[in-house]
Amino acid sequence: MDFTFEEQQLAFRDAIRKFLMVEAAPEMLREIWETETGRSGELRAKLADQGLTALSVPEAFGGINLGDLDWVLVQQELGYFAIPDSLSATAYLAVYLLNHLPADLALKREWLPRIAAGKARVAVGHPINPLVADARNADLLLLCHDDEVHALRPDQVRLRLNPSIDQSRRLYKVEWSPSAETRICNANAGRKLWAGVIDRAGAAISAQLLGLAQRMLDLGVDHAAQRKQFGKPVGSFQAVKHHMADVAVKIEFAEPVVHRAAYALAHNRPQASVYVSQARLAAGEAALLAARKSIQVHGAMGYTWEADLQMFMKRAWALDATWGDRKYHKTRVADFLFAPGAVLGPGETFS
Amino acid sequence: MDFTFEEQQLAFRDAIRKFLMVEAAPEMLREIWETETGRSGELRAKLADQGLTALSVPEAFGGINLGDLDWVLVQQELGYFAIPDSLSATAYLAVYLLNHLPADLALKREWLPRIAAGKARVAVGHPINPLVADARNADLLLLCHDDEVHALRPDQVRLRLNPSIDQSRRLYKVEWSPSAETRICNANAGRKLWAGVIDRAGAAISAQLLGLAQRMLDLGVDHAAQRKQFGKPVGSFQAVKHHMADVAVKIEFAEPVVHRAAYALAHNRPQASVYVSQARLAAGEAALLAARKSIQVHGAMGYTWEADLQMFMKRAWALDATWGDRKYHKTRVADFLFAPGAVLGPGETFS
Amino acid sequence: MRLEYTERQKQFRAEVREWLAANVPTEPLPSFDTKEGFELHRAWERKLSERGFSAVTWPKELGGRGCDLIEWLIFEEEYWRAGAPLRVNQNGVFLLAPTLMEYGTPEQKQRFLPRMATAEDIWAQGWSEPGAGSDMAAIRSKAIRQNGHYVINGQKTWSTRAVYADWLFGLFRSDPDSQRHHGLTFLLLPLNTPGITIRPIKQLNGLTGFAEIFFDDVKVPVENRLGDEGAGWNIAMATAGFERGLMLRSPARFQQTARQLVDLYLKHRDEADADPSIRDAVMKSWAGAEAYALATYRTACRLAKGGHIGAEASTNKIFWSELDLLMHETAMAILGARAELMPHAPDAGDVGHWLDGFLFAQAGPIYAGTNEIQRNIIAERMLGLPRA
Amino acid sequence: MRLEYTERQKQFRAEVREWLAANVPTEPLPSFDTKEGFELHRAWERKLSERGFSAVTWPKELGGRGCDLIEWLIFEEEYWRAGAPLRVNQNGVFLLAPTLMEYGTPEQKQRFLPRMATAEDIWAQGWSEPGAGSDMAAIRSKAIRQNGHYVINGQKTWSTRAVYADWLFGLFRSDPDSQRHHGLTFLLLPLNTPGITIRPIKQLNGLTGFAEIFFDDVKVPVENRLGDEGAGWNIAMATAGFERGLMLRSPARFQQTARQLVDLYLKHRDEADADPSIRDAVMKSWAGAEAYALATYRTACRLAKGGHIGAEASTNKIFWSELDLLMHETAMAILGARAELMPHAPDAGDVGHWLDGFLFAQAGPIYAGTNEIQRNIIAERMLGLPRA
Repeated sequence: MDFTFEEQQLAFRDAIRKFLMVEAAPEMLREIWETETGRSGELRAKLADQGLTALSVPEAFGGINLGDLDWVLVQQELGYFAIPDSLSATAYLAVYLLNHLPADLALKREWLPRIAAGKARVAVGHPINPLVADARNADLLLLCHDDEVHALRPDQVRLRLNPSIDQSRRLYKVEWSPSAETRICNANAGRKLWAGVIDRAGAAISAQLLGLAQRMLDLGVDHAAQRKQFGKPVGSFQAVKHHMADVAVKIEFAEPVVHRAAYALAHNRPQASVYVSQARLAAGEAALLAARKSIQVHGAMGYTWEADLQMFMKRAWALDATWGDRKYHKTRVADFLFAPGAVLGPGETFS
Repeated sequence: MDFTFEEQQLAFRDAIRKFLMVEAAPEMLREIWETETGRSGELRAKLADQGLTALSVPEAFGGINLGDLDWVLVQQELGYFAIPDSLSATAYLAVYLLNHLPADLALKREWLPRIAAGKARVAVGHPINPLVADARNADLLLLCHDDEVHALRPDQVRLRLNPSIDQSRRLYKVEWSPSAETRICNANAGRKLWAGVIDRAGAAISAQLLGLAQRMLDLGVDHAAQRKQFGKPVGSFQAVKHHMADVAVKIEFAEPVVHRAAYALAHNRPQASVYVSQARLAAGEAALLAARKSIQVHGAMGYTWEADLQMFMKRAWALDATWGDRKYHKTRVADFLFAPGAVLGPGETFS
Repeated sequence: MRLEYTERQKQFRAEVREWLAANVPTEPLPSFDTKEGFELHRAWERKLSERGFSAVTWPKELGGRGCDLIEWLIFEEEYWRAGAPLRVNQNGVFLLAPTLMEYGTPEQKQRFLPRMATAEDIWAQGWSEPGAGSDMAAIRSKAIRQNGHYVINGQKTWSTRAVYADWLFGLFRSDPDSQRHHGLTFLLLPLNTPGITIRPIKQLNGLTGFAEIFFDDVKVPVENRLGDEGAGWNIAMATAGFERGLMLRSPARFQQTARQLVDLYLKHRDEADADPSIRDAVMKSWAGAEAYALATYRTACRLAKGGHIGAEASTNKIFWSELDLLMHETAMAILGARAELMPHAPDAGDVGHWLDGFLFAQAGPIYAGTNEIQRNIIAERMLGLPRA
Repeated sequence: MRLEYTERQKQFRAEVREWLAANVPTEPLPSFDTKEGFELHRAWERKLSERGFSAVTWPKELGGRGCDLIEWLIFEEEYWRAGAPLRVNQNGVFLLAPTLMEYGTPEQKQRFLPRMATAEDIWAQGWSEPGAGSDMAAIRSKAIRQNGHYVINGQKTWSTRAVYADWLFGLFRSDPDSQRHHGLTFLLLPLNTPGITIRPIKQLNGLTGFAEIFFDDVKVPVENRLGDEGAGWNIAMATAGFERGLMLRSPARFQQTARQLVDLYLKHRDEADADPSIRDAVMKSWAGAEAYALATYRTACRLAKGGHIGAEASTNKIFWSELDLLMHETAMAILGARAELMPHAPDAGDVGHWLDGFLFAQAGPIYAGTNEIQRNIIAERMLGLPRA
């Protein structure tokens, strides 16, 4: 029984954090978000240099073949620095799909090396989301149709942009026609694949929500420590302290839940999906509370565009409802919890 | 449109308050509760002198023939001073039943004057409560059987005491056999009568819960103002202030809801039952919050038998689930709120 | 107690309902935080004023309808029920006007109020400063009297609607040596006075709902002073009282939202019940809006009988701001993945207004005195707990 | 990361499960806040000690089993799962013992720990005083050294289990001129020492779970001092750290309650769903208990790798106490009118234990440092916000 990460996992996480601290400062993200695509090839290249795009790609295709547990720590950082969806969709979800395709080596050979090298963006679309993120500047779209997996080129889809309150998100309504030519996996195998994608998206988003919650907490604490009212820092008022403490508690008890979910995915535990939904709910609660408490502590500043807080609040609000909203994840938890003979209670935490 | 009480209603309320302040001090109640019946004939006689037992009794039977709206202010005081169930069951619920009996003048003539004079206790039993309060020292029991109303003498029932966490409550399992001889009202008329009883019990309990909430708030504020920690009154700490303020807000917005419910009963408004259930939920929320916050502000003292707080907390916990628990009252609200074509929104507050 | 409307009140309701049915724009106006929307809202206020509806509680001779508070509540109920436009001049009509009526000279009332009723003048408020938010007494902007004028230097911020408004009312320090609440003076000035620079502040939704205002030797004639020199604090507190009190948020607004939330829930019921907290929150929302309406009617009736607004100002502020959050968070939960779509997103359908309301609700517990300040006020003034 | 038990751990679990199955009393023992129940619980502790189960984390030679924290968690899981009796000596085993092991002399360990393991000595704690609750540094009870003894005068309160316990550990002011944290000394003394008067304090449920202790020239030999004279505060803080930290509330306790709550909900499902907040609260309860278990395993593993308990002590305290309230409030809501019945009420059926738990849960956010104090600690020590 060891519920800690390996030294090199933590070291990699720390390296990514240092890197993003410099390369993904809020003012830079704001610039990128003003652009039409909302994406920066330059940043993507740098992320590739860090190895992020190659994380799940098998060595045979130029990757470093790491798994869900390595990703979860990275995802927390992606959340903390509000890195847009495209990286995770391409390097984690799309690669998972491609890796697990029954056959179709050609497709793997064509795309996995380019993804690993940071030279390709892949959009992943499933009906659980009404829209597809980053469909516009994707080089490849992997879409779901009746549980089948279809691979489409940009010229095979029609896109309609739908602006989100989270400026970092680029959502598109995708119109396309499934055909034998676009299908790369049938419904039978596809069903399992898409379930795996939804769970991994769930783990990724839980971890990002955790990171976002931590960022909003840090911003709230910084503001409270500096901003003075009635002659002293607002952070010295007990009500403000307790707002921030409540957020810290929520994060403290959401993180291990997220980590268990990632472990369960990495080891194909039977209850992995339930753990993922539990993680989504715990991390979502932490992020929503962090948003509410941090804006409250910011006062009127928190309601402005200038204060960085808004970037992270809006992203938390948006992500909490993607790849399954709270209704979806509560249903999955309830189906497990209230099933006859559910295995619960002391001693069953890791069964 | 006038949402205020008449001067004499307020004056009567104030008189009752002054009276109970002296006659129902916590130490006196504690003494009474130690007795086997948990009731004091002496106190009942004094309450009768104040006219409380005659409130709803028609003048013809020696009463002062007042209604639900007069009762609601009194009930708040009964709650504030934790006056046991028997008074309200006898003088409000039983009198309502007797007043509205289709005929059976004999029964009215026999009991209403004695009730008005404070010389009789009546227990009222309905399946909505698994047990009957104060069945032991009742001179008459009015019980429900398949919506019929039955009147029983003490020697016609077998009783089993069930101790409640609220020492002021005397609950009994009542075993009895309905017969043509005990029936005083058939099911058809009875159905309407019992509905009226449940609604009036609801109004009475909402008002009592409000009074209890106010009492617990006052006790919390007193304690916080006196008790010193870290060299100053705990009441000067912002966290403690905000606990108490939250309770004050809940009470402030529960009270008018309770008053509307009483008005709707007094004027047979079509939505009276829904308003009563809304009042039960609002007042219950206020009382439960007051209990939690007040014990928190009391610290370890609040967890003791000596501190008066416990008397009011326990009563609030118990009353909140009698004559319909939250499940029951939420159902009644939902049935109204989610019915097709429900009349809601601006302008419909008094329709 | 009599919870029924009089015939006169019923007739008034009928008149308002009929007029609104005939006049409310069929298409929602663009936000008044845009130049175009602002002027369209100004035109709407003028339209309202033709019937005295832009300021129903004012005396007729000043452009109102002479309504009492119950009639005001009736008007608000019909107004929100009809889905009429937001009130671009509410800072003037609901915040400044009551103060003007109490402290203004006859000349000032004649000069300012009729033009306010017709929205020829739209007013912004100048309370907060960078160092004076919750702590309003920390105001530093100076207004030094020099032969018949006050010369203003300093900065105001969070001035709602100031980007497009015509006039400003605010507090300035007329005695440079004074501390805290003393030496403050209440001034009224046109926002086009030379020396004024307005910097719009972009808010969460990207629009410029408020602004910073910089004063550089801005000259304001003495006759634009409201009340006595140095008496500004008490006058402003009266306004702040009104702001937090009865008129800032009429219950009808929340009853309308609650009703729409019930409809939204029923429309997505099967799906929504997968998260049982939603159904419970919808019930709490309706009950909360009703409770707020009832409490407001009660306060209105007490005032009619000569009572005063006390801590209700603070309890109201906390209650409606938390209710508004609950209702919009619940709507977001029902909408799920669609909740993030901007109102103009092609696939947003008709639910975009929930996002607008959700964002606006975030400001509720913060502005007009944070809820933390309100809780302190309740604890200290209403419950008598000792100050720290 | 490896979230699987080793063979050794699995064998230990099997051993514990088997032993408990064979030895846990079939009938629940009477409350240890009664004289009879207290002695029956003492006997149970002795029974446990035969297998080293009364203090599994202690070294074997002191009467324990030499378990690491993971094995302790496994033991607790099996213990709660089996519905075994509450631990009458937990103040000694979980609060005092770790401190004794860290600060005690070899003689003191030999003298006190084995008798603690076998429950020959059951320990009460003497921290709080009438004027020193949350503010423990305000201790005024004096222990003045006089030739080989400390002479204690003063009063302690909220001393859990003191009514029937054998020994007391506590903090006393050995330097009469000292202030606050200075000049305090940690002493161990038999509760039957002449000069001690114990006044039981009746708690919510009517039982005397704690007591006031009055000291009148009570003589305690110097060898009963733990650590140096005047060093009491730091030693006590270490204990307080443990108390609020890992061992005061093992996750298994809450996982067991959550599991029982799920069963209770399923048993009354149709009725319970009339209040949709119940289903949501049941789900939150399970998720909360799981989260608490996971966080505890994580902390245990970090400690095993040489980490230290930091602010977890405070975050744990807040989390489990609020979770315990949620679970029991939810059970009360499900039970409705039956919830008020005392466990011995003839028609209470088998649900009386929920009321007991509900009452006990009320103390959670208060004792061992109120949750307000814990939030201050988190904000100041973990988040670095400025002190008031």
